[in-house]
Amino acid sequence: MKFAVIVFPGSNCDVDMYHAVADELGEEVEYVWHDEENLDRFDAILLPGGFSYGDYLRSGAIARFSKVMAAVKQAAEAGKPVLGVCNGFQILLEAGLLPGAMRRNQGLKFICRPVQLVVENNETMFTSAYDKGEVITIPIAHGEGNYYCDEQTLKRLVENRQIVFRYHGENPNGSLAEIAGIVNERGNVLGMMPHPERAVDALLGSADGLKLFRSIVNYWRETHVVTA
Amino acid sequence: MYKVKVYVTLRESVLDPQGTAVKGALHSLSYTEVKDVRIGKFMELVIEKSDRDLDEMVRDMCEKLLSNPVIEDYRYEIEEAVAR
Amino acid sequence: MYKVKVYVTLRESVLDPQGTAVKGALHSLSYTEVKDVRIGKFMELVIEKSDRDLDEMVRDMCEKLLSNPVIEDYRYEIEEAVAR
Amino acid sequence: MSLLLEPSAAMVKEQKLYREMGLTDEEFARIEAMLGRLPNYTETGIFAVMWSEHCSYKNSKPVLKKFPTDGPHVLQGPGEGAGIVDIGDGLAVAFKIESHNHPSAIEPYQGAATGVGGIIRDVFSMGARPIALLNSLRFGELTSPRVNYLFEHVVAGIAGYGNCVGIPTVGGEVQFDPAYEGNPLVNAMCVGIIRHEDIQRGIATGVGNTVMYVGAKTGRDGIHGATFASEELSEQSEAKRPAVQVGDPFMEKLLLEACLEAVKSDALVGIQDMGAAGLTSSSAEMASKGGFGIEMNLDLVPQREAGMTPYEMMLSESQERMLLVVKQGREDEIAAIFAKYGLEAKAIGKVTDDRMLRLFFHGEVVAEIPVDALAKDAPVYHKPSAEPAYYREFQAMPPYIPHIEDYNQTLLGLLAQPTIASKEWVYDQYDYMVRTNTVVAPGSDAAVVRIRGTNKALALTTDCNSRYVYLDPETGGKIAVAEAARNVVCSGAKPLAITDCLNFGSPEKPDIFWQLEKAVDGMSEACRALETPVVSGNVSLYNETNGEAVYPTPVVGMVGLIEDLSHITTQSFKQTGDLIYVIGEAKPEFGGSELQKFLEGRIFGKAPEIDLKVEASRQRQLLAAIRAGVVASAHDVAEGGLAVALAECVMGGASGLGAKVTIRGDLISELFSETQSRFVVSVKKEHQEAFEQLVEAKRIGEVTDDGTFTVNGEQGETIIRLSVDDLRNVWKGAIPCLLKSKD
Ligand SMILES: Nc1ncnc2c1ncn2[C@@H]1O[C@H](COP(=O)(O)OP(=O)(O)O)[C@@H](O)[C@H]1O
Ligand SMILES: [Mg+2]
Repeated sequence: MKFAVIVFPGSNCDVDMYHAVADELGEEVEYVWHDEENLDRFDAILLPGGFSYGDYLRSGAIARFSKVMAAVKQAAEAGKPVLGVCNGFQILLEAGLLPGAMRRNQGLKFICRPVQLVVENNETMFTSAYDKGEVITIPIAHGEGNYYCDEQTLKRLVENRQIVFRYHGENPNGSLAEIAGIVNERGNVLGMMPHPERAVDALLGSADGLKLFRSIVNYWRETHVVTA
Repeated sequence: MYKVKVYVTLRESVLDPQGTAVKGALHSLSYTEVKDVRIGKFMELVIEKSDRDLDEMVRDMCEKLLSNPVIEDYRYEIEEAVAR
Repeated sequence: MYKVKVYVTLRESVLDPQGTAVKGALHSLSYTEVKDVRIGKFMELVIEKSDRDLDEMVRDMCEKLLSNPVIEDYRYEIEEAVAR
Repeated sequence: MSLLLEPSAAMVKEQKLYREMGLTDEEFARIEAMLGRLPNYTETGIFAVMWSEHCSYKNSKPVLKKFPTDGPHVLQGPGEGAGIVDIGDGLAVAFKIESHNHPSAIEPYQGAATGVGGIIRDVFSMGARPIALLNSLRFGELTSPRVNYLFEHVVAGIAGYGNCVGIPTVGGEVQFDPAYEGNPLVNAMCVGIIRHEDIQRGIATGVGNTVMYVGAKTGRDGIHGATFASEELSEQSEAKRPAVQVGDPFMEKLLLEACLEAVKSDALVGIQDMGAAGLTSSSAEMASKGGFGIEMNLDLVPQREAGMTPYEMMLSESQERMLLVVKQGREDEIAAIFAKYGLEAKAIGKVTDDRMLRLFFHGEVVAEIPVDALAKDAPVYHKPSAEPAYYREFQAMPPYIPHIEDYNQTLLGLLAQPTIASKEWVYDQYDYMVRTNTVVAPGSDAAVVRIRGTNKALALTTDCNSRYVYLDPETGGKIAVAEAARNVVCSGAKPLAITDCLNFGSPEKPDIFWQLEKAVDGMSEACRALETPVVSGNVSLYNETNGEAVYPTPVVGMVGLIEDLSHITTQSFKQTGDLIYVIGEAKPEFGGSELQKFLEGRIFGKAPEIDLKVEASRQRQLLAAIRAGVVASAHDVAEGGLAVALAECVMGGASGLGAKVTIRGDLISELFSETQSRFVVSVKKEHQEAFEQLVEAKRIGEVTDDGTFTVNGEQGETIIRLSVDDLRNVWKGAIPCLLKSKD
C-alpha cells in the first residue's frame, strides 16, 4: 500500500507523518509537493499539520487553491482514504471536502498537550482497529481548532455518525459538541485536530495513534485482496 | 487604480471568542458601557484598471478567498484612486 | 446605544506578511490586477450611553487595548443606533 | 527621499552628526584616518553600526577572551553563526543563544518573535537543520499590568514564530524579579544537527564570484532611530520613522528549507544571515573573513518601500534575509533551488580582490570602505572596572538565619512563587513536539531530543540564577554553568559545551564592568572544571532603565549527549517503594535564596559557595549510576532547596504517588537552603546496593502510594504533611492566577 504525504509551503508535520508510516507502520510513503497534479499512484492521501502559507488570512485558506488539491478531490471522489490532520483538517474544511469551519481556540492561545479522545465511531476505515468508546491519548497542537458548523450540519453529522472523535473530559478549544474529528458522508475523508502521527511510539508518550494508521492499512488490504 | 476596502465579519450566529475576550478586557479596564464586541478583518486592496468587471472580480475574490462563507460575511467599497 | 466601528491598520512602513501572502494567492488565482493588499482589523462595538464622553472613551480604548500604537494606526466612526 | 537631502560629509563632521549614530569623536577621527578622507553620510552610518557593541563587541572582547573555547570535540568555536560540537557518527550539533531584550521591551510580541527568527537563521546558515528551540526569560514581578502584558506577549511571540516554522520549543526558564521591571530579558537559543561535511561558513572568496540576496524585501525596519531626529530632516522624519521589525515565520520556513537544500550544492561558497546591521554586517564580515572585497549594486536590492537611500538599505534590519556567495556561472543552479520555494535569489554584486566594500547606487559609488576597517580592525576598549560598594557590604554581612513557624505554609508559599511555580502556562503554548523527537518535554530538568537514525539523544537546558550573580558575580557565574551541567547530567547526558548570553548593564560603569569580568571568570573556571567549552554566545549590554541595571544575567545554554536512549532519565518519581536519596549535605546558605526573598522581600548577603571539584565528582558519579541503569529518577536541588526539589519530584509523578522522608540535622537548612551540588535521586529497591556502590548518597525515605508528601524529623515528628494534589494545585495555579487577577 502506498501513502502520499502532501507538502504545502509551510507544512511542518510532513516529516512526522512520513516517519509514522515508513518507520512505525512499515508501509510505502512518498512526499508530494503541492504543485503535483496527479495522485493516481497512491492508495491513501495524508494532509499533514503545520502552517501552510503561514496560515495567513485563515488557516488552510490559501493552501486549498494549490494544484494538488484538485487531485486530492479526485482521490476523495474515487473513495480513497484521505486523512487531514490539524492544518490538513483546516484545509479540507476550506476546500469543502468536509463541512464546517474553524475558529480560534476559545482561550485564544495556542495549545500543545496530550489530550484524551473518545472513539465515537469505530466503524470507519480509519478507526476499525479501535474499540467503540475507547479512550485514547493523542496530542493536540493548534491555535485554531474550535470547530463550528450550523445546526442542520451538526444534526446531519450526528445522524450519519460522522463524528469520529470527541474530546474526553475537558474540551480544550471550545469546539462545538466536543468535536475533535469528523468524516465526510461517504466515510473516506477524515479530518481531525489531534495528531495521531505524534502518537506512534511509546518512547514519546503514546502509541495510541498507530491503530488509526493500521485501520487504513487493514481497510486497504480487505478491499484489495481480490485484485492483488 | 482603484482602492478597494473589504470588510469581513463573523456571522451573527457564530460565537466570536476574540470579541468576547476583548469585551471582558474592556470591562476590566472599567469600560462597562461596552455591551458587545465583534472582531473582523479590514482589507485594503489596490487594484489596477483592466477590462474585467471590477465589481464582479472583487465579489469573486471575496467569495473564493477573502472570506469563508461558512462563518463569515463580507462587504466592500470601491474608491477610484489617483494613479501613483 | 451607539454602534462604534473601529478600523485598525498596520502602519505604512511596517511589514505585512499576511497581506503579502494574500496578494500572492490572488495572483495565483489570476487576479494579477491586484497591486497591493494590506490586512487590518475591523471591530464593531455596541456601547451604552453613559455620562462619560464617548469620543474620549473610544479613543482611550483604541490606544490602550484595541490597537498597538507601536505598529498600528486606528480610526473610528460612531453611529447612533436604536436601542434593541 | 533623495540623496541630496542627506547631510554632506563636511556636515557630518562639523555638526558631529556621527554622535547621533553612536560614534564618539575619537572613533570618528579614527575613521577619517583609516580612510584618509572624510566619510560621507552613508559610510558614517556603516561604520557606526559595525562599530556598535552589538556588532563589534568592542567593550566585551577582552573579557570574552577568557572563555575556554577549545576541546577535542569542538568543530567550530565562537565567531560564526553558531558553535559546532562533534557527537559521533559523522554528526555534530550546532547551537547558539542570542538576546532580543530591547526590541521585546518596545514591542514584546514582535520583539520576541524576531529574536527567535534571528537565532534560527544563525543555525541554518551553518548548514544545520534546527531541531530545537529554548528560551530564557526575565521579567519584573507579575503585579503590574505592564509586566503581565510583556510576559504574555513575549511568550505569545515566541510561540507564534517557533510553532509556525515547525521547530519544537522544548525548554527554557522564566524568572521574575523587580530588577527586570523596566528591562525584560528575552534570550532565545536554537540547536541544530549537521553532518560534518555540510558545515558552511559565512565567507566570501573567489574573485568574480556572485553575491546573491534571498528572502524578504528590504524595508526601513529598525534603522537607527536617532538619525532621523536631526533638525534638517524633521519634515520628512515622521513618515520615515524607523519601523518596528515584524517577523514573517512563513518566509523563514521557506528560507530554511531552501537554504538547507542550497548548502548541499558545491556552487555555494558562503552564506550568512542578515542579522543586526543587515546587509552591512553580512557583506563586510564575509569579505573580511575571506580576505576579499565585495561590490554591490544597491539598485538591485529587492526593496519593499519606494525611494530608499543607500544609508537606509545598508542599515535596514528587515528580517528573514540571507546573503550568499555563489560560484560565478552557477547562479542559476542556486536560483532554481530557491525558486522551488517561491523565493528569488537575486544577484546584487560580486567578490573582488581589493578588500573593499564598494557600493553603487544610481550609477555612482556611494561608499568605499576597507572591509577590515569595519570588521577585524574595529576598536577594542579596556573599560575600567571597580568592585562595587554593595558587594563589599554583602560580603561583610553576618549569615542570614531565617525563622520558620509553619513548614507546610512555607513550602506552599515557595511553590507559589512565580519563579518556582510550574511554567506549564508558558510551554503549553509552545509546540514542543513537532518533528516527533521530543522524548522529555518541558517540565523536567533538561529537555531531551532524540537524534533520528541513531540511538543517541541530546539534553538541552538554559540556566542562570541571577540573584547569586548579583550577590557575587564570580561565584554566581560558576553556579550558572554548574547548574546547567547538573540539569543535563540528571537527564542522563554528558555535558558537551555551552553557549552563553551575557546580559548586563552599561559597561561604561566600572561597577558593571566588574560584574561582567567576574562573572566571566567564574563561568570560565566552571567550564574548565566541567570540560564544557564555550562554543558560541552573545553579549547584551546597556540593560538599564532610569540608570538602574538589571541583575547581571549570564545565561548559560548547555548541550549534553545521551549515548543511549535507555539512559534518558527524568526528575519525577516513578513508582511506590522506590528509595529516595540525597546527594550532598546542606549548609545554612540563604543569601539570594527563594526563602530569603519570600520572607524578607529582598535578597542580600553571600551567595552559596561552590566547590567545582566536588561538583564535577558528584556529577560523574551520578552519570555513571544512570548509565548503569540503577537510577529511577534524578533531579538537582535548586531554587527553594530540598523541600521544593522533593515536591517537584512527587508532583511530576503519576497521580496517587506520594513520598515520605526523614530529615536529620538543622531542619531549615536541610529543607530550604540552596547549598550547591545537591541532587535528589530515586532508586528501585533491587538497585539499592549497586547504586550505593556507585554514588555517595544518603537515603532519606521512599516513594509511597498515599498521595501525600510527608517530611518527618529525627524523632518521627511530622514537619510537613500535605496532599500532593494540594501541592500541585498551588504550584500549577500560581502563574495563571497572577495573570488573571490583573487583566
Ligand atoms: N520559557 C520556557 N520555555 C519552555 N520551557 C520552560 C520555560 N521555562 C521553564 N520551562 C521548563 O520548565 C521546567 C522547569 O524549569 P526550571 O524551574 O527553570 O528548571 P530547572 O530549575 O531544573 O532549570 C523545565 O523543563 C523548563 O525547560
Ligand atoms: Mg533542575
